[in-house]
Amino acid sequence: MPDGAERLREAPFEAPVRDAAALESEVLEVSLGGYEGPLDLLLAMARTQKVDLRRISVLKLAEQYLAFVERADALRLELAADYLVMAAWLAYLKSRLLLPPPEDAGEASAEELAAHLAFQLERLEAMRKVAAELMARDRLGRDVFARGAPEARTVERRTRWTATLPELLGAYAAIRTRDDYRPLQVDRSWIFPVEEALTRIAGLAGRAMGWSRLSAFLPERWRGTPHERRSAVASSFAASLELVKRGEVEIRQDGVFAPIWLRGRGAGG
Amino acid sequence: MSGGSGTAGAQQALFDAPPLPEQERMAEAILFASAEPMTTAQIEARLPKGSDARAALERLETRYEGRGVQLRRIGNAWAFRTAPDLGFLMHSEAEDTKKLSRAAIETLAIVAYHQPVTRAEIEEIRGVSVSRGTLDTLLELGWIRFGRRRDTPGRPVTFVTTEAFLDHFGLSSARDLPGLSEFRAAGLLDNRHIPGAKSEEGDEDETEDMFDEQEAQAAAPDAHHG
Amino acid sequence: MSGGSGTAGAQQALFDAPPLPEQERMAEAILFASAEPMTTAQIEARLPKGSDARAALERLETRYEGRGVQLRRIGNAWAFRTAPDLGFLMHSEAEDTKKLSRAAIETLAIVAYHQPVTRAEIEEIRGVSVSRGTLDTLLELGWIRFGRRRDTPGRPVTFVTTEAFLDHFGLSSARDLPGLSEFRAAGLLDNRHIPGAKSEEGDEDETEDMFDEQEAQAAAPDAHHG
Repeated sequence: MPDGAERLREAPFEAPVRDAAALESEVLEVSLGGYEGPLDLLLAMARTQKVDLRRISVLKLAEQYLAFVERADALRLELAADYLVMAAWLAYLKSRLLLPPPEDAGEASAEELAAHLAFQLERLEAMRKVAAELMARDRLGRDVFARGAPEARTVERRTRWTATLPELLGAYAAIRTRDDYRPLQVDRSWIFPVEEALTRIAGLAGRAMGWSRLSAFLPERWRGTPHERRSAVASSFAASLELVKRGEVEIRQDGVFAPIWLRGRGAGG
Repeated sequence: MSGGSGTAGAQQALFDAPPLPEQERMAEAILFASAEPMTTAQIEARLPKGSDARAALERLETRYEGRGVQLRRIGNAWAFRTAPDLGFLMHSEAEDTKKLSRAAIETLAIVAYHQPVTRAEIEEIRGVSVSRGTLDTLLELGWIRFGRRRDTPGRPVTFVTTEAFLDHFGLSSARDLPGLSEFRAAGLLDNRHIPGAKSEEGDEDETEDMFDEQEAQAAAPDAHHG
Repeated sequence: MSGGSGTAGAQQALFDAPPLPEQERMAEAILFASAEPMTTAQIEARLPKGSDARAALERLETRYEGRGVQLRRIGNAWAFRTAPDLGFLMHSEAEDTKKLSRAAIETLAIVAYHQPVTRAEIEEIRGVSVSRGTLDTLLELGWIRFGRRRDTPGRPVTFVTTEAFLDHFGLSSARDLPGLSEFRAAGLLDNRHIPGAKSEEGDEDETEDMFDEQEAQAAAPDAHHG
């Protein structure tokens, strides 16, 4: 009857096990959608071993998991990164379990690592179980009830102001992130618009007689701070290219990083 | 709910009806949880078949005689009511609960996170002016109080939160207030991708640090950026 | 209030406090009128001076034992609730309970059994990151709240269960959670780390202090995980 418990119980792994091969394909047929992460998948696989989680064969489990990942790969199932991380770790663990222990005593032994994985699975399963039990308890508003008609008291009217912590936090978070969502231009008022540069250079170049440096076309106001200047140069250069395209000006540069020169075509001759 | 088969109707009904003390318990629970007074018929309809609601209710009425709560007949219906002689105990609970206004919650949150904070700073952070009434409400509630004056020109008064504030929000200290990434983690914040977020353009000085800004603000409360 | 001279203070108090059975009636009336649990202190504040709320409540608890309505302890608070075995009579009262996701249910259980617990620990136990909305839902239901910060590097915030949680699930204290001592004995509640790994907090992303974090936030609003 409890929705939560039911959902937990209908975890897709109650299927009886026949032999390893059948089991493998059976598990592999289940789509990843049903799992909540690699540990959940491992727990599901561990259940198919039908032994106490403390006596589980971690080596077998690792093989089962790696086979799953291989199969998913063959089927071009997209596996989330955590599944792949777990696969890499299990592959490492498997090799450690199969190979003789290294000389270096500093590292944790393969057995310790395997025991930790078994511990994690056992702990997750314990939490699953109590979660289901919790949901199946007699719950307020479903099995147990409060006074249906709390008695209205009308004598002395005082106002009690309430606010909850989530409201408080939410309000603060909203204030503190408001600026993050501001439209970009608010922050970029120092950008010299290309349109403005276009008008400016078209006007000036039309009047200028010979070659002038591009920098000479920068507006006075935009020569102050480095980033203002940078913006003005970039916009003016973009504008000059546009004017070249239109056939109104010519530009030249005598070498890499050399000054850029510009003259109006009408004036040049 | 009862899993009996339908064959032996009358017998079944007799068999189903629990003993009278149990019926009394049932009527007690039903009436307690009901938002409205209930008639004998309504209660009987909720009891197992074959129950005698009238008898159960009369037993219940006797049981509650002289208690702090009594079973009362209201017209042809029944309801639990506080004993009339104890009405005086109910007086102090006559309160309306009202939600704090958005302005008040925001102001409170800013005080909590930035304390000690001046009114000018609160306005700077909220981006709107803070009305006298908002601060008054919070002061009256006992959730904020005046702190030390700031050692800056004008010596503005600051606001800080109180014990009562920690109490109401179930916090053990103002340091226990969660940070922004914890809001996000808890889903209290929209995790929209933030447009224009500047990340590693290290040499740019375009990123205004809120706190520098506030310090500047505190030092010269009149300074404003056009 | 007291008309007597100051000398007979103690006597005055004794005189004011009604006999215990009367205090019991009063506590009964006060609690019956409230749908929400009330703490012993709240009840005592409503009783005449010199009353012993605790003693009155304990008498009341005994009186309602086995009744259709029972006095229940919920943390430090008390409330009348219908007897759980009569739930089947109450279908018409039952509210539609919001269906919780499996992630939310498991997270709730983890908070209950491991409290105070950090988000990183919840993720460690479930083996997946806690999705947005999971903690949010539980916070909104009022079943969990922010607890003290952990005194480890980064001072991560912790989560604990609330009184509303106890009330909802019919527990008088978090210590009464079924299986708790067995789990503890089996070491399942230990905070074990993977052997040979650096200590957990070191590779946490929750390492920023609340205030530092805000600075980081202001400086690089992008620096959170998507």
